[in-house]
Amino acid sequence: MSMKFLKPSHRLLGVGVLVMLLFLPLLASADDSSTIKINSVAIDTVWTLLAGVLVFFMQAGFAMLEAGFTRAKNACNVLMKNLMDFCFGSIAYWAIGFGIMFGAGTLFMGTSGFFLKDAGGTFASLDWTQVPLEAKYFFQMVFAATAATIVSGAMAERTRFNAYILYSIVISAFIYPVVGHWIWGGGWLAKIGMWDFAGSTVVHGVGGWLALAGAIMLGPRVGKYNPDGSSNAIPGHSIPLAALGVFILWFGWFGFNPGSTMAAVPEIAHIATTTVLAASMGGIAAMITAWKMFKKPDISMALNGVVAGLVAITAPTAFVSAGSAILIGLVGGVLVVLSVVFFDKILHIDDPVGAVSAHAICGAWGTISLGLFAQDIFAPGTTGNGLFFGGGWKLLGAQTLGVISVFAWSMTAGLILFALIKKIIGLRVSREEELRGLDVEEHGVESYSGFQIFTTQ
Amino acid sequence: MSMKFLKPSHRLLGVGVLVMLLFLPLLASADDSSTIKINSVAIDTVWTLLAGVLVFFMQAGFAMLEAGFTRAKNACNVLMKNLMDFCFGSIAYWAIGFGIMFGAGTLFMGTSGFFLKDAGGTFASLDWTQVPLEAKYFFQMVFAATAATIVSGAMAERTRFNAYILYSIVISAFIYPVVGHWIWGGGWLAKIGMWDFAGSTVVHGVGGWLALAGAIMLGPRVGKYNPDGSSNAIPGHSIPLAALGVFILWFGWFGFNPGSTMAAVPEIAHIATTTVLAASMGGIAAMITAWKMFKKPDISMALNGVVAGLVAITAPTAFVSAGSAILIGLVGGVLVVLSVVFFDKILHIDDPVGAVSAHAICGAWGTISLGLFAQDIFAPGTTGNGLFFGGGWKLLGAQTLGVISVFAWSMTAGLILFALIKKIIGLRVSREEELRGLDVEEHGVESYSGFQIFTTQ
Amino acid sequence: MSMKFLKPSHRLLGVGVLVMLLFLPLLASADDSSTIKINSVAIDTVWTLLAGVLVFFMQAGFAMLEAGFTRAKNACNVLMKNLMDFCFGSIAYWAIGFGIMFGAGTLFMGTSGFFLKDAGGTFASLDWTQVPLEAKYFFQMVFAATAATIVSGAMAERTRFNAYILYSIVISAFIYPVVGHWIWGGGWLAKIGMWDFAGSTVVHGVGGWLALAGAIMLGPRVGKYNPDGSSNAIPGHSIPLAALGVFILWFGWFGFNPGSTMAAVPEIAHIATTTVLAASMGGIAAMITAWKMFKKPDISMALNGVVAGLVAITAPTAFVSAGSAILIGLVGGVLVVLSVVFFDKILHIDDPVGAVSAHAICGAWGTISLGLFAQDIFAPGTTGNGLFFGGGWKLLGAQTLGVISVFAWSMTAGLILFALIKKIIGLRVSREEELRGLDVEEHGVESYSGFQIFTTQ
Amino acid sequence: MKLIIAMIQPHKLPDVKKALYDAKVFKMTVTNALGCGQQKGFTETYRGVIHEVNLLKKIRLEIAVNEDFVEPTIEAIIKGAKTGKIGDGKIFVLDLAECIRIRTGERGPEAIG
Amino acid sequence: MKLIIAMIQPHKLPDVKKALYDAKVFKMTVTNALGCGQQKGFTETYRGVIHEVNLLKKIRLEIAVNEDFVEPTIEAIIKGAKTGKIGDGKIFVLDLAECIRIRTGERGPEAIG
Amino acid sequence: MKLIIAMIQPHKLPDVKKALYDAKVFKMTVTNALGCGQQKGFTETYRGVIHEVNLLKKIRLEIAVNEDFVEPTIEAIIKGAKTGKIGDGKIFVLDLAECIRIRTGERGPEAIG
Ligand SMILES: Nc1ncnc2c1ncn2[C@@H]1O[C@H](COP(=O)(O)OP(=O)(O)O)[C@@H](O)[C@H]1O
Ligand SMILES: Nc1ncnc2c1ncn2[C@@H]1O[C@H](COP(=O)(O)OP(=O)(O)O)[C@@H](O)[C@H]1O
Ligand SMILES: Nc1ncnc2c1ncn2[C@@H]1O[C@H](COP(=O)(O)OP(=O)(O)O)[C@@H](O)[C@H]1O
Repeated sequence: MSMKFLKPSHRLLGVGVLVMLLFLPLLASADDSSTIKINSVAIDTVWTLLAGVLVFFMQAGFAMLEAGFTRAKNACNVLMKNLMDFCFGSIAYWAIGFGIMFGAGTLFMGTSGFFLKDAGGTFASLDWTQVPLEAKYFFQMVFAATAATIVSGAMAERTRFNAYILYSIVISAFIYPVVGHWIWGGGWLAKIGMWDFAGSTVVHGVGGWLALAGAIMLGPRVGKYNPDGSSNAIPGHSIPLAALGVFILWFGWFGFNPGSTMAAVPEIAHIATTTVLAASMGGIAAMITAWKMFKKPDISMALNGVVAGLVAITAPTAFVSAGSAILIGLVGGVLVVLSVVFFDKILHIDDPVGAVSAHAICGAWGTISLGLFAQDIFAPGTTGNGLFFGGGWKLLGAQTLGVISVFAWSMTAGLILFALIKKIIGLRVSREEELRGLDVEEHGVESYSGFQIFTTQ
Repeated sequence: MSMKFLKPSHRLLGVGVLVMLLFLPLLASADDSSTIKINSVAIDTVWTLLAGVLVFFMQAGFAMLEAGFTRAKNACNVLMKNLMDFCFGSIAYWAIGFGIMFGAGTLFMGTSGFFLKDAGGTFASLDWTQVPLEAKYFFQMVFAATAATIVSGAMAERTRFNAYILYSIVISAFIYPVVGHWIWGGGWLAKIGMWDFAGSTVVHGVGGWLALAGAIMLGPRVGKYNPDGSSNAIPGHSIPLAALGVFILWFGWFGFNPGSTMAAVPEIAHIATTTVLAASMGGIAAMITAWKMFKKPDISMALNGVVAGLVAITAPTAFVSAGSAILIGLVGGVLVVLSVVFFDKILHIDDPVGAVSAHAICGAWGTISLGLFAQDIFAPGTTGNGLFFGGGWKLLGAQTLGVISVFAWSMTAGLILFALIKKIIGLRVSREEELRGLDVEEHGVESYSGFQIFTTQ
Repeated sequence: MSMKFLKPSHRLLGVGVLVMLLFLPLLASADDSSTIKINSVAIDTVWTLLAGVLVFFMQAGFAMLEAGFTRAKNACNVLMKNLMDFCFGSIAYWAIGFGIMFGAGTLFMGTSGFFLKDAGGTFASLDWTQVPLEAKYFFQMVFAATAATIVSGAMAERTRFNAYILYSIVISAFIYPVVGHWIWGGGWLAKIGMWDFAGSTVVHGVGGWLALAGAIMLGPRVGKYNPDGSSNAIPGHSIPLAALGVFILWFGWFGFNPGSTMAAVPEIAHIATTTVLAASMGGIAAMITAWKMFKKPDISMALNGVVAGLVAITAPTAFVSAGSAILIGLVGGVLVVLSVVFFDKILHIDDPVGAVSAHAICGAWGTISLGLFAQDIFAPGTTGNGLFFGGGWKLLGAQTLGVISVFAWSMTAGLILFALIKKIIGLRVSREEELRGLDVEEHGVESYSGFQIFTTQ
Repeated sequence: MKLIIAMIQPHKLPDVKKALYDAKVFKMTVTNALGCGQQKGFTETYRGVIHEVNLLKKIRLEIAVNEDFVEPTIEAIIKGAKTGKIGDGKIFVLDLAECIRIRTGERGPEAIG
Repeated sequence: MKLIIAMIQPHKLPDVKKALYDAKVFKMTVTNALGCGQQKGFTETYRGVIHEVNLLKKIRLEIAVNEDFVEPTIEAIIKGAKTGKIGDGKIFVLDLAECIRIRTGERGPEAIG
Repeated sequence: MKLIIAMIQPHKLPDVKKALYDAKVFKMTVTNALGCGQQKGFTETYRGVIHEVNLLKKIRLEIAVNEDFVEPTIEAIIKGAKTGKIGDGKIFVLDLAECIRIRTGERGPEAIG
């Protein structure tokens, strides 16, 4: 508005020259070349930012999904956590995380570029895209926020609010960026040839394993397990909210995967296609698995299945065929159901929304599937072929090593972090507070004022 | 991330050349021309994909709208149907539908290009846009899913889940693509000069008429009609969800209509403008009509009116003036109210969300309005002028023929399909299941666990 | 679809030429230059439209936020108002408002360009962007609708529906565009050097002050204040809806601020960055302030804080550093909490959703902060430096004058308008209607049919 | 005067209301309740856990009637609610000491209807 | 001891509560109910169908009192709830055989207040 | 026969149910209620306004029992619900004139269990 910015092209050329140029192309070619370059940067920037905005909206998706899958008496609390981890995370990642992830440093972590200070070459690890530095920050920041927010679901309904805030800051500022550096910031895993296109491991693996560490340290919700070891269902209070959340996540994922090119290359069409096919197949496979196992097509499992398919295809999305994507999604969908049952009934780890299964387990699967299904033709000169396409075991080995290292790092860092918090400020609310609900106890509000809700579970 | 894709321009030129080129424009012109072309394709691809992503999000809109307009005891069921028709539809359309719609074949249907296999020229009907094939698939697939999902609203609260899954696959894989071929895939209706810019008939007509066929085959919900023929209101359980759904649909429609250019042409601004004006006027007209008829400004009718305006403008959006768009929306808004009342009170066809009125009736109106209001100046060399602008009856005739043929095809195919399903696996749940609600009976869950809800209707 | 539009580049060059051009660059340069220009316009148009679509979606955000923060018995009413002010507003702004805002005219208001009629040079005030006129209309129209819809929150739960419709039309058609003309349409405030990048004052100030005028004219809701002057809490009925609303608003704001370039310039990355940082800090600051003041981290205040941060950064977003943005958001977040308490407890003005505090107060702060924090380097040749960066008092003076003038205009116009409406058709529903709820009384529906809700407050 | 309290299946309310109307009982108060009885409850499976719902949704009717309406009311409820299956419900009858119509202040049997 | 049950209009609850407080009746239990009475019910129009809502939202009060509080309580309810229009509601009085305060185990009249 | 009505804290329901089961009382009806008693209510702060919630959420139990079950039922409720703090709740006992099982038409003491 009010003539704020002239296009760089106008600035360079001046309007007069611009008019001339329409008639005197040969003379104006130098300017043309500049404008071509400017156009190219502009497209990439628009793409990267809009994709980042879509990824930002996934925060709303996680918030709705997690709120819907928990009880009404804790809905505000989980919403507040989702909101606040983003608020703190975006600032922490700007101040510290981005530097650790992409700043020049060691093979283990970046040690420069805090507060986006670019001393020239500081962010060489991101030189492959021509968008402005702040576009890179914006896109990477919403990724970091995704990793952080995954944790809240697994720890829902019993974690103290101030403890949550604290650990979400540490995740965005340190734990996540370190892994990011290993794989995307030119660190040691990148060097040994591990690939993770949009973050099955970097984002979902880190978030998922930290969620597991948190759920273990917290223990199950009151009333979740019976003395005889059997498990009770604690149904979420609003499946429509949860379904909306998954639709929003899926929507945002079209920024997450295709946007990870950070450039408007034609390959984004292929990425969008593998993304949608894997997600769809994930939903179908999870529904059918649940139908077979529990006799009814469980909607919460179908929703998890879509997320599972999306998480799984995130690493290989650009490197595999549409057919492979469908297979990858299928395995993800089956896996998520089995994994939910396994963690709940066998390990007795209480994960209210299935975050560990959807993100950690399917993230691991997706990362490894890249080693199986990658085909050189989709991005020549990157991954090469995977095991199933004649590429041998090398890629698969690198992928597996990546999964294991990130598991080890995240679990270790997570367990230490949560143990420290437990010691210092306490991790879990009291039994009484838990029974009354965190909304009233921690925030002094009700989520649904005036509604008649049984809060007896 | 991690240097995954270089921009094609970089690939072609190499960074060294790029720098040179800033100083030596004349020598570098060959590369310049390539880059210009690359930029142009990049813009179109970004636009087409992002528009497709917006259209994808309409799935969430339909899910919320339909869930909100039905009872709490069936909310999960309708959400699950919306989710699953997309999951199955996206894969079915990839495997079969896209080939039938755009693959080379006869005037009636495409017979090649399954699984997106392009044997060279297979998809000549889409050569007018330069985006990659998979971008075309992605954009067209979300359209197919829209057509399929419309049906679920009219058949809500009484249809068996497995029956629904089955017919939704057939719609995405076959019934819809055939019509698509006729009008967009170079089929017989295109040949005789029928125009439907973004699918008033192709998408909404097909979806709406199939919804009608389904509602007829199912019969009304228990308690909908009294022995004396009078009709009972069965209010939806959450108007806020329904309103959110309509806002999401409207949001997505800005991908639906302007995106149908599949190219970043300046006309998208005009299309967005006619789209918004028709929708607004549709909402106003429906509200005022309802206000006059029922004494109160009914929100559910106003919401339907917005959808009606959007559906109506979908065919003519690129070919008519802003003023005409307002008129088209106005008629749509009035029509949808009258049509809802007509189907409910006169024909006794029970359509819980008004899908037939909004999509089939207003889709027909929109398609025909193109024959009245089209003006050559907006897209020279396409439709020519409509009846009101001196173009005579020819265009109107083609449009009307299109509407009638699609009605005939959809109704016939729909009735046969539903009859078959009824015979083989059964179309409708039992009276008992319907009274208890499909959530508990078909999925074994409650939508709002813990909430006190009267489920007596 | 169906070969509707060829890209302008194809039109100009013809396909044959295009092919040639790949081989004969030197000869084709004249065409190249055209295509470069076409590409540049295409990018800008795609960006402007998509940003506008994001801003459109903010309507859903406001609707959910306001519905969530009010009682269940008034939810439909507030949704209907949000829907209808957009419907009427988009048409009124097309017919009248855009001309008043950007049409050629006086320093006070535009007097030409109604119905988007461009008699050549009519919209010279928008010549700085090269996108088509209707793209300009579309983007500006969604802004006008935002200003209008802000008012509904402050007047919720007691305003007559027809009165609301009436005033929302006047706002979109006249009151808002006049201010827009002053600041963005080349009017007197622009001339004296006042800057407001994306509308802290133009949009949020106008909306917020009108909301204040409305809340004053209406008086508080029944039961809000006790005889002894103490104030009662009237909790909103659905915090999850409200939280969703804020996430949607935030999402849309990435169109609001960066999109205000109306051109795909690299600066959009900086704008997105300052936007996100200020919003995050606003949320944090409001939460901590509320925590200190009321002993609990109130979610409704945290949500308001995010909005406050966004409103505050809207004016200076392009002109300040990331660090300044954080400070601006911080002050906004503190301010909104103090302001809510001040209006409620001291002034006894009943604003159910905190619209006046978030939009008017933080809008004023944001506009003034530009005079403090602006730095010439971010947009050379525009604002110059603010007070804190050595620019002296001049800019701050212009900003302050702008804030005061817009306050004076909006309050005066608002009070007159509401007084007239009160006289002619009545502004407020009866006590009885208010107690029963506006949904049943004004619209004859329930928002949550079947749910058990206590409607005793 | 008696106060009749009946717990019935939610989806039987329309039938019970009809039977009561036929018996000329027009006034009643309805509340939502959860009931534990012989009925086992359906099983929900939520995320793979079988969820034995043993507090089942019930409708609770409260009907104040004069003595001569007691039996017809009981019969009407049985007529509308009975399927012969577990879960059909219970009827409780209490003595009603007094009844007052707020609008008129009338007391006793006249106030009931 | 008596158990007083009253069905009133929801929007009259604040007034009834106030009247009860003035009568020194501080304890009560409130439930949501739907009522069928002489009141016709408002008509909703939903999607063009007139929707006669004949189960109207009501508030149900339950107040246990000692004998000397019975009349003051009834009068207070009437005072707060009465408008003179159909729909004002009903009051039912039942004999209360026993009352126990869970916290202390006290029984009888002392346990009520 | 007696009808026992108890108002308890919502989060005590699981314990009360367990105690009743141990006392072989398997049938009951549960409703949501809001209660006013000695308990002050927690304070919510909503948007900076302290919000004294004086209608607190309660669970209302209704249990019809034969005479010999009255004391065991009361004791079980006390056992499950008592914490010794204000807000623990109340138990009311009413005479039950008749009880009918809808499914079988049985009446009186046999119909209760
Ligand atoms: N003794 C009782 N006290 C309170 N409520 C009861 C009692 N017996 C039954 N009910 C209520 O009646 C409902 C129906 O019970 P049901 O299982 O049909 O009983 P039955 O098996 O005796 O027919 C129960 O869900 C419960 O709400
Ligand atoms: N006989 C009754 N049994 C149970 N509830 C009743 C009875 N009569 C009235 N009610 C309750 O009281 C409410 C108010 O009834 P209302 O129509 O005002 O009665 P009246 O016309 O006798 O004043 C009803 O909605 C219903 O909930
Ligand atoms: N006299 C009464 N009449 C009706 N309900 C009562 C009465 N006394 C208590 N209650 C119910 O019991 C609940 C618990 O009351 P509480 O404050 O624990 O009582 P006390 O202080 O006597 O132990 C109250 O919230 C209310 O629902």
